[in-house]
Amino acid sequence: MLTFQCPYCGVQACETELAAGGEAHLKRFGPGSSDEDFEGYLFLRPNVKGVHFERWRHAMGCGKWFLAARCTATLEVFGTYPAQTTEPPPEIIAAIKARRPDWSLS
Amino acid sequence: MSEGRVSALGGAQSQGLVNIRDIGLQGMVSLRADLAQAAKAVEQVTGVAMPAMRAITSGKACSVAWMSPDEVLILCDHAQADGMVTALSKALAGQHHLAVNVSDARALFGLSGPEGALRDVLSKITPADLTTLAPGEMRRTRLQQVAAAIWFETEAEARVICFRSVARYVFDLLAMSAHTSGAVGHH
Amino acid sequence: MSIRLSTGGRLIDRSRKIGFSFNGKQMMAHPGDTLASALMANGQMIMGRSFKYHRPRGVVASGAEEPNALVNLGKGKRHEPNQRATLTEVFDGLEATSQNHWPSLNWDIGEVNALFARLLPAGFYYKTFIHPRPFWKHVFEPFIRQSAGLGRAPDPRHSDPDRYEQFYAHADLVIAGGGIAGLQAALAAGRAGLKVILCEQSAQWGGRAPIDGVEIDGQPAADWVDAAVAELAQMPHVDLRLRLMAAGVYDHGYVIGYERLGDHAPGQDTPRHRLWRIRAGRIIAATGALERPLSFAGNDKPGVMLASAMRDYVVNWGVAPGARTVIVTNNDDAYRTALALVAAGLSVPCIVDARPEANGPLVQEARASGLRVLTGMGIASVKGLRGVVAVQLCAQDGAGEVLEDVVCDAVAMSGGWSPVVHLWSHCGGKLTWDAAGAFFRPDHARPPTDQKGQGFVICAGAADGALLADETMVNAAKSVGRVLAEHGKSGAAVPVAKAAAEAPMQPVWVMPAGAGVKKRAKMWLDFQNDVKVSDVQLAAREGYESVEHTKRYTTLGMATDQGKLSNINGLAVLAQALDEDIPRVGTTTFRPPYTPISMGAIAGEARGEIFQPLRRTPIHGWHEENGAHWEPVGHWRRPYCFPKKGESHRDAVNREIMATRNGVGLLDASTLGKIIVKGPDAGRFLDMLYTNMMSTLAPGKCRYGLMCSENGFLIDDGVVARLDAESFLVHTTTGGADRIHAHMEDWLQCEWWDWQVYTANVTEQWAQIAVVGPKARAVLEKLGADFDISAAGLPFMAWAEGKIGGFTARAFRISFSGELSFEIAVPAAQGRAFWEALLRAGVEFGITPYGTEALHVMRAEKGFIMIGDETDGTVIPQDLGLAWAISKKKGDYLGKRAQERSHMTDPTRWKLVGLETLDGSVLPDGSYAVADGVNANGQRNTQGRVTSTYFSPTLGRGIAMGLVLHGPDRMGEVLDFNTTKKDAKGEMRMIKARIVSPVFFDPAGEKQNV
Amino acid sequence: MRRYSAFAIAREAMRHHLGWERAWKSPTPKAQYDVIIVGAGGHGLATAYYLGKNHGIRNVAVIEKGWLGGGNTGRNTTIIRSNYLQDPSAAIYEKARSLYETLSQDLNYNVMFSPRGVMMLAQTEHEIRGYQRTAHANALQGVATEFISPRRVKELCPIINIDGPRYPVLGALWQPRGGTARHDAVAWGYARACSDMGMDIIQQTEVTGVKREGGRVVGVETTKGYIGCSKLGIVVAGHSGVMAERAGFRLPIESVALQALVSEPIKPIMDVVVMANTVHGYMSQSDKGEMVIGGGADNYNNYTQRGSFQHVEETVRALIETFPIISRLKMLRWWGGIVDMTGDRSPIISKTPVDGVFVNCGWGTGGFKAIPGSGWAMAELMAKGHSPLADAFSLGRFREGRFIDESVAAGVAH
Ligand SMILES: Cc1cc2nc3c(=O)[nH]c(=O)nc-3n(C[C@H](O)[C@H](O)[C@H](O)COP(=O)(O)OP(=O)(O)OC[C@H]3O[C@@H](n4cnc5c(N)ncnc54)[C@H](O)[C@@H]3O)c2cc1C
Ligand SMILES: NC(=O)c1ccc[n+]([C@@H]2O[C@H](COP(=O)([O-])OP(=O)(O)OC[C@H]3O[C@@H](n4cnc5c(N)ncnc54)[C@H](O)[C@@H]3O)[C@@H](O)[C@H]2O)c1
Ligand SMILES: Cc1cc2nc3c(=O)[nH]c(=O)nc-3n(C[C@H](O)[C@H](O)[C@H](O)COP(=O)(O)O)c2cc1C
Ligand SMILES: [Zn+2]
Repeated sequence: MLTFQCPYCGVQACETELAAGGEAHLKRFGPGSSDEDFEGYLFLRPNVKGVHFERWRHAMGCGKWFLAARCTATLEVFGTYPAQTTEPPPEIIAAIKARRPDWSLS
Repeated sequence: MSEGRVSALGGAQSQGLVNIRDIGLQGMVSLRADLAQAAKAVEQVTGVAMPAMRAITSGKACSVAWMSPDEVLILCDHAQADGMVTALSKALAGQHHLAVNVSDARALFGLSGPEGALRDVLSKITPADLTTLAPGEMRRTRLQQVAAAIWFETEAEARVICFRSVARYVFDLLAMSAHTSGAVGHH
Repeated sequence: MSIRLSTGGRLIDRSRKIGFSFNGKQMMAHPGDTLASALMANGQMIMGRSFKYHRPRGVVASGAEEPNALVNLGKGKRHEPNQRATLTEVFDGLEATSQNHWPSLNWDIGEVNALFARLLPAGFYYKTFIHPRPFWKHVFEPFIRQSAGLGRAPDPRHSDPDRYEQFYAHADLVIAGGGIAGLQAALAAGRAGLKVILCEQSAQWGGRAPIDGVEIDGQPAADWVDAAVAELAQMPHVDLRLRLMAAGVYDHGYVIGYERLGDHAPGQDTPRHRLWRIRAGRIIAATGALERPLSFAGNDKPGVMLASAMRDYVVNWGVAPGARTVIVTNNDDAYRTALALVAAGLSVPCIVDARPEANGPLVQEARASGLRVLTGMGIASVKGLRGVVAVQLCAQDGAGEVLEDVVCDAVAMSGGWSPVVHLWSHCGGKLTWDAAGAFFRPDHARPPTDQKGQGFVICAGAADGALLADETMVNAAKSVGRVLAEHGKSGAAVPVAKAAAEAPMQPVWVMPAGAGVKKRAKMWLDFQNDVKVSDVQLAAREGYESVEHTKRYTTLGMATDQGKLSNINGLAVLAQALDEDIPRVGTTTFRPPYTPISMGAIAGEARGEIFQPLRRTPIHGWHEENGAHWEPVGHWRRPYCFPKKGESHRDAVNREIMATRNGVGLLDASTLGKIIVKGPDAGRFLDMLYTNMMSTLAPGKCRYGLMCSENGFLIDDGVVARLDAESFLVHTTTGGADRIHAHMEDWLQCEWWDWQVYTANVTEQWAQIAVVGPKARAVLEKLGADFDISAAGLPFMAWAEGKIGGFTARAFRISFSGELSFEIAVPAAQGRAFWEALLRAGVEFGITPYGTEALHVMRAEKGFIMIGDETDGTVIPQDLGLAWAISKKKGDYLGKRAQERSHMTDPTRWKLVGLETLDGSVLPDGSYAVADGVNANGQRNTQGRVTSTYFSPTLGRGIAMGLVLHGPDRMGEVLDFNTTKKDAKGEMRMIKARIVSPVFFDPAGEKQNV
Repeated sequence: MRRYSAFAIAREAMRHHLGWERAWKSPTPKAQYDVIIVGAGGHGLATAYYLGKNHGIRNVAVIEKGWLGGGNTGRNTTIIRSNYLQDPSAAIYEKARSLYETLSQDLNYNVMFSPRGVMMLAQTEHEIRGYQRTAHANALQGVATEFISPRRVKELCPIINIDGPRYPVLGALWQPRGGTARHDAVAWGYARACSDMGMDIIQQTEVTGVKREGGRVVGVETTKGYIGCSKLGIVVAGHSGVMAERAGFRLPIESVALQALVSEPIKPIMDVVVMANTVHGYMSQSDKGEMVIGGGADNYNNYTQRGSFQHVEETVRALIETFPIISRLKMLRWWGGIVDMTGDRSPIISKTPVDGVFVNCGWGTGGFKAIPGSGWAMAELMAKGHSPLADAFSLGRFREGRFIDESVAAGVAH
């Protein structure tokens, strides 16, 4: 039963107030992209057992999408941040490294 | 013509640990905009200062509730809502925004009773932490299976907004939670 | 025979009597009794039958760990099986019956299973019943099923008459367990100002200490407990709850609690159970420890009981299972039972202690009071059929040669204690083996971790392995101190608890140690599931070596007590059989709930009317009053048709269609999604969302559009109206309103966040009513509109706003039926009034409300697709002849790239066509067009399928749409469609249908464009 | 290996059961195998079994990081049916179902296949149409199903409330020879048969790396050292993503928790398996008497074998609505498993970008029923490079857009 702090409205939201949205920071490939890139964008997932960047929507709340860094093996949450980013911000990376010294952004 | 205007439950009431009533027609305008930029216009039209995050502030005729970083909900007289939309659009001319009358899309309930009972009854159906919810703050959350917003007007009076189509569900949920033999005594 | 003692019983009120019945026999109890103590007081020692061998069983424990004394409780609608007698508080009029036997508790045919016990070792069913094949389903399985299963279910004709509810709470600290450890932790945390919930599963505070003669701060434990509870009750930020069990611990500090409000007080109209959903900062599990049985031959006989339980019955309820009790133990604590029995005037012929020596203070006290203490000894067997008549003693380290028979009618056994680590373990807390105490206790270095990666469950007191009262208190102080430190607070002075010191225990896993195979086949580990020492050893022998394999092969620990008594003994036996260390063998997984909780509580209030939200349109009430036959559509309920008295649904639909086609019909279309999309980039955004071009739509006009997922499949369709230069009103399907709004916000917030677009879902702001048919305009004219609604002023695919009949309205000239049609939106608060105004105005035109089925048939007659019928998540617009709605000019839209993939451009994709049976009949729903031959897997080849099929009253015959291989190129061809019926020869019956245009009615659109 | 029979039990009973042999050996790994299968769940063990039985490949090791059968095979709700809509699905599930019919005899191990019948309730007009479509498809696929009336539903399962106020039962898709089997026994029976063929089942050994030379697999690193192989089958369900990464490629898979629960055992009240997809719940009664109930899946990535409460809540609500009788039963135990969900919710049985490495995964919430058929197809694919049952389930379909989407008719896939 996860909780996340919504970075938009500050509420510590219960999982039941949120909707999960899969992996974060996917780069969209549209017309003109190769079959490989398109398949990768739409389907292929690292599905890591460990640090995972993902999307959540505060659906039963402010309605905003936000991103989270979470460990899929322990369910620890390293931090949440706005969806309007193309990569994890430095403070999130630092928070992860503080807890998982061996981890690096691949 | 206001002929045949009815609120979702036509003023239904229920008595129990707390009393629950359909407040009736309530004007509501949803405004989406850059709130900082829109603050002046909002104050000018509603007479209420732009609320801070999660706050609901009230003036003489209106209340303004913070809904999200780019949305407020203005509560006003039902008959005034359309005028409010026009006034906002005028005041915000040139600024990207969306003002729309949503009065009839919602239902508004009033809950009155002892403070502890109010919080207990609501806590049977919402995961939000009501212990810390003070008057002046609005919490958007869920009431069991549907979305809703809750706030306390005073310690003895709470408000619940939900969508019109599920008004009956929310009313029934509240009424059952307020059943006199279901006191909790937690808050 | 068990008896009520003339003195003692701290929990019962001897001044009052209440009546209850067991198997129809009237009995008396005192308030404060549990069903178990009350039955014993009435001389009823046998309370149930075991699962596999149907052995007669008495109560062995006094709490949640009880495996034997399970009864059916209540009758009729309120019947409940498998209720633990030890947890059931007796109330006046309680009715209980015993279970899992036939014909009676005392004489059970199933007992013959026990005679064949040797043929029924662990896992025997995997090795037999293999031949002949049909016998498994028809003979063996029904037999096994009948003899398994314990209690009987309630009467299926009734639903549960009780009420249930949930409660969400938030606390800094949840403390599970109201023994001295839990109380002390609560005091410390409460005094420090933390928000605390202290819950105790039973009906009284104090746990074991008041029974065990513990002193705290110089006063009897019971007094200290009373004072502690009184102080806590004064603290507003501490919530004290009896009868509330912490059932499970979940990630991020979530606790599920199970509060029993009505079980002990039926008739008070309270909710029966309340499910607590608590978000806790920290959880202290002060859940105590459970005593373990000893494994000796005949240890399952009625009258053999845990030593602590026997003490509980004597001290708490003033009942004793027998007059002469032999104590058998491997530790000092059981001596307390001996002393308590003696103090109650009962006889203890001897204490059999498996340890070579026993000299602790309690032992000395026992000796001093004249009790016979035999060390290095064990029980070789228990004699007696339906109870205990004697025990045979032997040397613990021998093979079981009988040294002496001791006449007795009860046995109190103690194999040591195991901390209750369930709550620690539910979320992954790890355990460590404590060799001195021979138990697993929490490994503090590996706690379950929360959202911050911090340990969030802390065991306190006996649950942390601090069994002796003085240690318990010190441990509890330390445990709560860790929580307080996190809040920057420190604990208060630690109360000093005093109890008699104890000499070390000595693990005894099998008694006697050298018992032969025959004896081991009579030593029960899991009482309820009839798992014996020999079964675990068999599992090990056969290679089911993992403790998890052993569990599943033997069913050890899988009964309703979840192995609270048996797990540690079982895995110790397994470790011995494998010649492994116990910690290497490890435990099975602890899973919630701690003890079973009712399904009713889990579902909470969600039953009957509020099982799910039922969404109602503003006109719902009218439909209800006018006899609508409903159809669920998502959480909405829409009228399927409005049958008149005596009219079939089919006839009603046909009537509604004909009335609409020939006159005017009325449809409540309020459920259609309505989303405003506004901003400088709104057009650009809609161009990405729809396959066709929306930015070019002129204000005042409407356009039909298709939306695809990024994966290319059609997900929604609907009409877009341009409101003004910057604003569009998007109509979606009923199911699409929330989904498509979320889809828009997703793309706007997460991909195109620099685009200036706002959306608002205004679906429920408007009641929308379709006025449809050749006389539609006449009805509106009758009502009176203050804007031009003429064919020229408001042409097909335009919209306008103004007043109609005095109602503020928007009128959209769109048609899903092929008729002249106005979809009119008015504010929801006036929806019903407007609907009724239309009905009044339409009387002279024969206006007829119609439902979803008429809507579907009419759209099919026109060849319009329906999301969910023509589409199913695998269909792309190109399949549906909708290429005209796919812009070739746009460089991009959601789904465009996906539609370029090889399979999506494959010319052999099935395409939409109309279908007409040769005989005019209606094709079956979902029928397939067969093709010649079979595929590589032997399946009949196909070349198409029916997507929608109806009887058209307009045309007087069946019409259908379908997807067919090269369909549009095969007009006029006849295909065979399958049915699920067989002909006389046993062959699948086929129906012939011709491929035709999907537009069956008014192909030129003459009726709608007027 | 000595055979199991009633006679064998009687014989051993005379000896107090001291004479039973091990069901499977506990070997030390050899240096090199023809085939290594990673994962001793049902699918991995069945693959090994049919490699030996159908293709004579017996120099095989099955490597398991925990205890065999301890993954999803040991924690599923045991529903077996083949009333699938799409041809490739119906083919492989029906193959599996028909193999289940004789599996106890084939393996000489009673897996308690119980063809008691599976019904999927139709509670909306839309569901009726969906199931009628499936019935028509099944008729052509050789799968015996039938669309039945509410009255027949009530006859087959009297405890259903067919007049539920909210979603009355409008009919059902009925597969009379669907049913259940004893899940653990399926794994154990295959393991015993594999061991008997001389294959090595190596438990408590994790495969930690895949060694490749020139784009081809040559062996695996394990927690017990390096082991060579010519072909590698990755059959690790919820851990497919993790193993794929070790083998150097990505899969269209996400791992999520799926939950299940059992009630306390009661006397038989239900002889069939019922799935109610509109309200999201399904239930059957085990031979021991528990009501076996499937909960929903989380929709976020999770490797903990624990799930979230609301899914169980939703399921139990749904089932009380459908079977009011269970309101007063108690939940005994509740657990989770990590299931592997693909982009189209259908499985993958395929070659991979690495030569000699094959993958079988993506069974998600519904692969127990497929075990024999999947093992059959995977063995054929690994032995011959091609299998008609597996062809449609290749990885290439995601690139081509050739999805096998079952959710279109039924919604769920258990
Ligand atoms: C709650 C639940 C209910 C379900 N209900 C049904 C149902 O009713 N009907 C149905 O048909 N299906 C059902 N399923 C799905 C079904 O259980 C699975 O699809 C099926 O069991 C998968 O089998 P498997 O052999 O592929 O995987 P598993 O049984 O999970 O086996 C995979 C094995 O691989 C091992 N492994 C992983 N990584 C490594 C490594 N690196 N090295 C060595 N070994 C490794 C694991 O330990 C595991 O033992 C359900 C699943 C769950 C969780
Ligand atoms: N001498 C021995 O060998 C020995 C052994 C064990 C215990 N003890 C005695 O036991 C006492 C230990 O005190 P303690 O407070 O640690 O334990 P306790 O057993 O006295 O109290 C634990 C309490 O927790 C409750 N509980 C258990 N699980 C629960 C749950 N999930 N939810 C709610 N309540 C739950 C129990 O009903 C009980 O009242 C001391 O008096 C000690 O002397 C002695
Ligand atoms: C079909 C089925 C029936 C089960 N019946 C029982 C049961 O009667 N008693 C029990 O304790 N557990 C039962 N379980 C649950 C298992 O004990 C166990 O929780 C599950 O296999 C998951 O393993 P884990 O909890 O060890 O992780 C059953 C599981 C399944 C799949
Ligand atoms: Zn938020």
